[in-house]
Amino acid sequence: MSELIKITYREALKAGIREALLNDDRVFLMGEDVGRYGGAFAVSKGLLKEFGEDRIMDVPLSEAGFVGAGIGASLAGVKPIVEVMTVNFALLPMDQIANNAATLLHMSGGQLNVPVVIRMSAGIGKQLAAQHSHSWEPLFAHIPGLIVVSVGTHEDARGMLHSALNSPDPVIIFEYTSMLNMEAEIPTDSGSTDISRAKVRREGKDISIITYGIGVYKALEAAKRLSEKGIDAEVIDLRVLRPLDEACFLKSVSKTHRALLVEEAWSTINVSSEVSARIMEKAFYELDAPVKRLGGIEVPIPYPLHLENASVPQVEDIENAVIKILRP
Amino acid sequence: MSELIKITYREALKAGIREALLNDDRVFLMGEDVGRYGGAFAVSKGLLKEFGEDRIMDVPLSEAGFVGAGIGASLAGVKPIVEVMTVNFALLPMDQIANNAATLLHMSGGQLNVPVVIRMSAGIGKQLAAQHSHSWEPLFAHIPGLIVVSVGTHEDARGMLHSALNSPDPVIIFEYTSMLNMEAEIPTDSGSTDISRAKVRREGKDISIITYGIGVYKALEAAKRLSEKGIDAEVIDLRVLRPLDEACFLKSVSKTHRALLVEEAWSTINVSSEVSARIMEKAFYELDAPVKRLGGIEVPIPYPLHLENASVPQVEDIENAVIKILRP
Amino acid sequence: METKDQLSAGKAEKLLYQLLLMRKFEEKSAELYTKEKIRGFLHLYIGEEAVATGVIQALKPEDNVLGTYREHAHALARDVDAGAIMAEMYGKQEGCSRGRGGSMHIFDKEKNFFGGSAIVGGHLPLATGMALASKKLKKDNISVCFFGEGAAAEGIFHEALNLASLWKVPVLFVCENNLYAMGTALRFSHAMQEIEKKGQAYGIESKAVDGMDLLKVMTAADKAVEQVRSSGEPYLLVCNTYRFRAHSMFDAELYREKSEVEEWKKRDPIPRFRKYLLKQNLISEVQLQEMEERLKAEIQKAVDFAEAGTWEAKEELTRFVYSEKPAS
Amino acid sequence: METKDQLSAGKAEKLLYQLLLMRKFEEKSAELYTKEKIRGFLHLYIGEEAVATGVIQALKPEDNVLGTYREHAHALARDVDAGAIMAEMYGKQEGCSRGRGGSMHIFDKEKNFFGGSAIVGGHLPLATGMALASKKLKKDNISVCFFGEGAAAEGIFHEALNLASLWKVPVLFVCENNLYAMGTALRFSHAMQEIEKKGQAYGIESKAVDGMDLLKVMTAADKAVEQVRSSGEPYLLVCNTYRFRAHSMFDAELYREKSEVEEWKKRDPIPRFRKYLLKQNLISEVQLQEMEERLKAEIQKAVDFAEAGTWEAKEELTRFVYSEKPAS
Ligand SMILES: Cc1ncc(C[n+]2csc(CCOP(=O)(O)OP(=O)(O)O)c2C)c(N)n1
Ligand SMILES: Cc1ncc(C[n+]2csc(CCOP(=O)(O)OP(=O)(O)O)c2C)c(N)n1
Ligand SMILES: [Mg+2]
Ligand SMILES: [Mg+2]
Repeated sequence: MSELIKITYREALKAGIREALLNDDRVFLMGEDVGRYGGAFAVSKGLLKEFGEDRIMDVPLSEAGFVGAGIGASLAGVKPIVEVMTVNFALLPMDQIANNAATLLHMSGGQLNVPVVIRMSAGIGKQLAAQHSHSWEPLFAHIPGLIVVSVGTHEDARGMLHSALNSPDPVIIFEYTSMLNMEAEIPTDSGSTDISRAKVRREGKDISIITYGIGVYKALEAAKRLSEKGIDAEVIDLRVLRPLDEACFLKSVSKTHRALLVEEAWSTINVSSEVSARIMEKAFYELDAPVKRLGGIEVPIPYPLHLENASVPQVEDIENAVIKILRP
Repeated sequence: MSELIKITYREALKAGIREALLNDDRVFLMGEDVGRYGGAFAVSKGLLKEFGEDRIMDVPLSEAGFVGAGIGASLAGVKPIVEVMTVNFALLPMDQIANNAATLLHMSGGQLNVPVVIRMSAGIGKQLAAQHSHSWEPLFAHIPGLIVVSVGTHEDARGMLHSALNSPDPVIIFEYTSMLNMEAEIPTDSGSTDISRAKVRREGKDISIITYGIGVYKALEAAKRLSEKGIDAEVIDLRVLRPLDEACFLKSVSKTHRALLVEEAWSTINVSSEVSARIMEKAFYELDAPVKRLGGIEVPIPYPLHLENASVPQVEDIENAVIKILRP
Repeated sequence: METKDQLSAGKAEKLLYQLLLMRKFEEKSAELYTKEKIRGFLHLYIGEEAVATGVIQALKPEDNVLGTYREHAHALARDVDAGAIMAEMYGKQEGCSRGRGGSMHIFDKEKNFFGGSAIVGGHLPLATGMALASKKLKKDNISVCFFGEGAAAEGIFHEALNLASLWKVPVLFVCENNLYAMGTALRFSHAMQEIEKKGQAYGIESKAVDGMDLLKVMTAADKAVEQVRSSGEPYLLVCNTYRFRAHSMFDAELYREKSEVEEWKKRDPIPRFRKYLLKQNLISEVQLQEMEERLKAEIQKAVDFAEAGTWEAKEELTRFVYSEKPAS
Repeated sequence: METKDQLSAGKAEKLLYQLLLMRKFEEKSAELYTKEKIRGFLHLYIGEEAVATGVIQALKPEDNVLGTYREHAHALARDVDAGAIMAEMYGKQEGCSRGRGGSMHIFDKEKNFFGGSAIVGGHLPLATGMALASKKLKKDNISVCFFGEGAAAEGIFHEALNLASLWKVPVLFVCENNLYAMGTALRFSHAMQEIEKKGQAYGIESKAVDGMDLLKVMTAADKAVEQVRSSGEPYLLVCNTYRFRAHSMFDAELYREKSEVEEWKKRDPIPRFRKYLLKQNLISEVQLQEMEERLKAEIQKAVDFAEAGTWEAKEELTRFVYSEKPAS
């Protein structure tokens, strides 16, 4: 019988890592400051003490090197969870991810699996300015051979890693710094995440709000407010950004006939662009109104709070955009 | 009075570089094997002899380093043309491009210009397999602060660099290996390219084929064949992939009411996704049929010719797709 | 005029003032951080002041200075206005980077102060490139790049130093070896821990100096700068130092013993230098007291300036993504 | 059983056969390239055969071998079937990588031969990671990574070696210093040109050896391999060698004098080794003749195998992007 527990997003992530380490001796966590420092965001705090240096490996500043080493290790029979402290540093190992992790299986004609898991913290929300506030999910989701997932809820924070480690192919996990302290109630037995499926987080009939990551709770909050105005929004958490679960959102749009796409990544060439294009191609005749997008403003994120907030869609923006679509 | 000359794409590129070097003493070309080797694809062959080592600088294998150095040099008053031999190696300097070149102007509150020009050869077509056949324009075009252009014609091969060097902001130029030996006639006085505008390469009334890079000649060829079948296609060369000249393609779609988007980059989250989404948002009610996309198949490019060819849209595919849209 | 080993009273006073200004400015910043006037990441330089002071005093105004995200002291040493720095940390548009950058992105073009960089090591090739520009333009200014010992593990360190040495350009690399990269001790960052020996791998002359002793840093820096300027070739100066405070304001300092910190505090460069000046009669107690007053006033003025500063209008959000061309 | 300095006749013959097979296999490949049977990039190892042969003979079958895009010889030394390699270069599905990889991507998991990598230096951290896996799994196999002196300028070299040394993992880095990286001579790649001294920067034991002399390479490799295996720590072996042919089939060799090549050809490792064997009576003229026949036959067999190979169906294009899970 399932009970509810109150848990922060950070605790949920840590629980996921701990379980993975307990489940399988071949699993280890490596990354900058995951051990002695306790994790840049305290996600792995305490794990070094519990599991020791062989399982919780601090690595020097050398993202390309240690991500590459994680890929190599995974080729050779162990199961690394590689933490890139934040997505802001993830362009440094991007060649390793795109040209090795995503490609070895194919180039070898199916011989070599790369079951590496790469976690990184992403998104804005802490006034960290231009070089530390990136939402680069679209860059990774462009690359075939990768499985790219985004952790938009507490359930997934706990359940994502387990599934990722079971994948024979490389998985990139995006977690969100600004959600770490958020609390939520989740069932004790919420189990592992299905990393092949998007998820309807709220059913509704008037419009589909399609989002991921930080967008999920924002969209749910907007949906709540909208319901007070008599608008019944469906909220879809894409969750898997590659390969996209298009069946899920096409079905939703075929029911609601309207869609608003929400994400924090810069607007041009992002996940929403793709979702919109697929709706265009595959559900055009279902639409009662053009699909609209609310994406990140195209600017290196500025430091001051008011400008930072203005750089990404907020709950009110979602609310207003929905109203504008439904009551033009 | 304008005459026509016959020129290969390679010669046109070289002419552009030569003129830039002649025009301005502060301009220099740096890259792997641009000098003594003569350029990996012989584009810069002979320039070392003509301009000397200070203007044509061979650099060691260290893409992040020399692209970063080019950015630094451009901050300090010279005008580097940095050649990254091919886009396949461009993830190595991507942090430099995204976090420095694209960001310094903003982070410094408008104080620092980064007038660097970065050229790279891109695309498939030489059976170079998975690690050497990338079409990564979408990755760069996602990043605000960059101007991202694509050289789809011989005119632009000669005229692009001049405009890029006049830009106060960083310009990334994509050239195409598989076009190097192609000949075409261009006016002797074709002049410099407008890097803020897309270009209608063929006027037509039935459908807009929107593309860039290698797609341009393919689309023109398809349009020619289609005209024999009574279909009058307009061909748009996006040319500037960031910031997109949406006025151009929206106008075209408002005229033709149908669009096919063609590109070689992997289909998910590419330039076409964005174009489709913008048409959805801004010209939905103009459409007589859903916008369709023909993109790269989502696979690391395989080596054998028949599979390589099957990985990207070919002239016949464009032709068939247009017919399918117009005569469903 | 003073010789290298003999300080004039005027210079002595100026240096001590500078050290104290750095210290007190940062103490004030920490206080303002807890009051949430300053947000984002705040990295204090407390304990390391002799390094920035000793090196920058050796420079001419036209030399270029590049720092990390721990760069308040460098900016102050470079005579960037304390009020403009404080306003920057407040996020006000009167800040030196218009408030867009915050603590990690201090820029002042007039002072040839080029940041403020938050991707560890990412600024190293910029320095090489700026020095390349000096060489090409036949200027006799040099570029100085400060970075941590942690950064030396990044591949970009290897590339930037090799390029600088190959090209023979006037750049001084200053490694601030404070023994930790966040929570990662030197021995976990580098297999070979004498950073100064790494210069040999690039044929770069290198030297280590006690970074807790201003006079020693000055002597070493004077020599290094003079050599870089006269030879036009790079130099690596390693300053062994220690940070007394946490890595940033989010750091429980689990990775080191309090006693270790206390041990190092005994070597605090500021009391040491003050004592020396008193002993040498280069300063009097009266002057010291007067200095306290001036310091207090300057810091108060800076805070007042920041407090009185204004928020940039939201409507300006997308400025400085691209250059604003003069309306010609 | 032979000692280190005394070859058995059996082993001597096997080694000579291997050298000759490499040479003739590649000469045949060049011929087939001009006939357009082989396409894409083809990088020949001719002149450098003593390196791959000398190092790989020192290994056990369970050791991991990683090569570059110039890896035919390494694959042959590793007993990858010549027919499977040739079929791979034809792009036939009977190729060792199913034809998907071509010349630059030879893989044979059963032989622990891990490519075939075309991003210069990109495989270095994979080797470190594979060695890490060996350590974690308490296996006593080692990993061996071949790379060029050009690759040593890449940042990833710095990171991969530092990590290997910090982690104390059993990896042998073999630098094939053939004096050129494409057209860039060693002195233009490295400010400090004794690659073996670079190991010191990582605390890695390093040695240089005459790579044109098989016996010397064998002695050095035996020692290096033995040391890596017994200590579990990395080692850097620099083999000074020369490529007799162009960098690839697209190379006019403008960057070096013909006379230099001729000088080096005098040190051709194959005649040298043959002469030695004859002198030591380790082989007879009769055996040599018989060997010629066997070689001819093996190469003919390989070509026949490739010719008889089949093209993978176009319908299979998107296989091996993700793993094919057993239909459970
Ligand atoms: C590429 C990159 N990786 C990781 C980080 C996170 N980070 C910020 S500072 C830091 C430690 C840097 O140490 P060091 O270079 O020694 O400089 P210090 O902070 O000690 O002055 C780390 C890991 C970063 N900002 N950039
Ligand atoms: C990252 C990267 N940059 C550039 C290239 C193009 N390239 C292929 S081989 C090569 C030279 C490599 O030289 P070296 O490492 O000495 O190996 P060699 O070819 O001499 O065996 C270059 C520049 C590449 N494949 N990868
Ligand atoms: Mg440090
Ligand atoms: Mg070489």
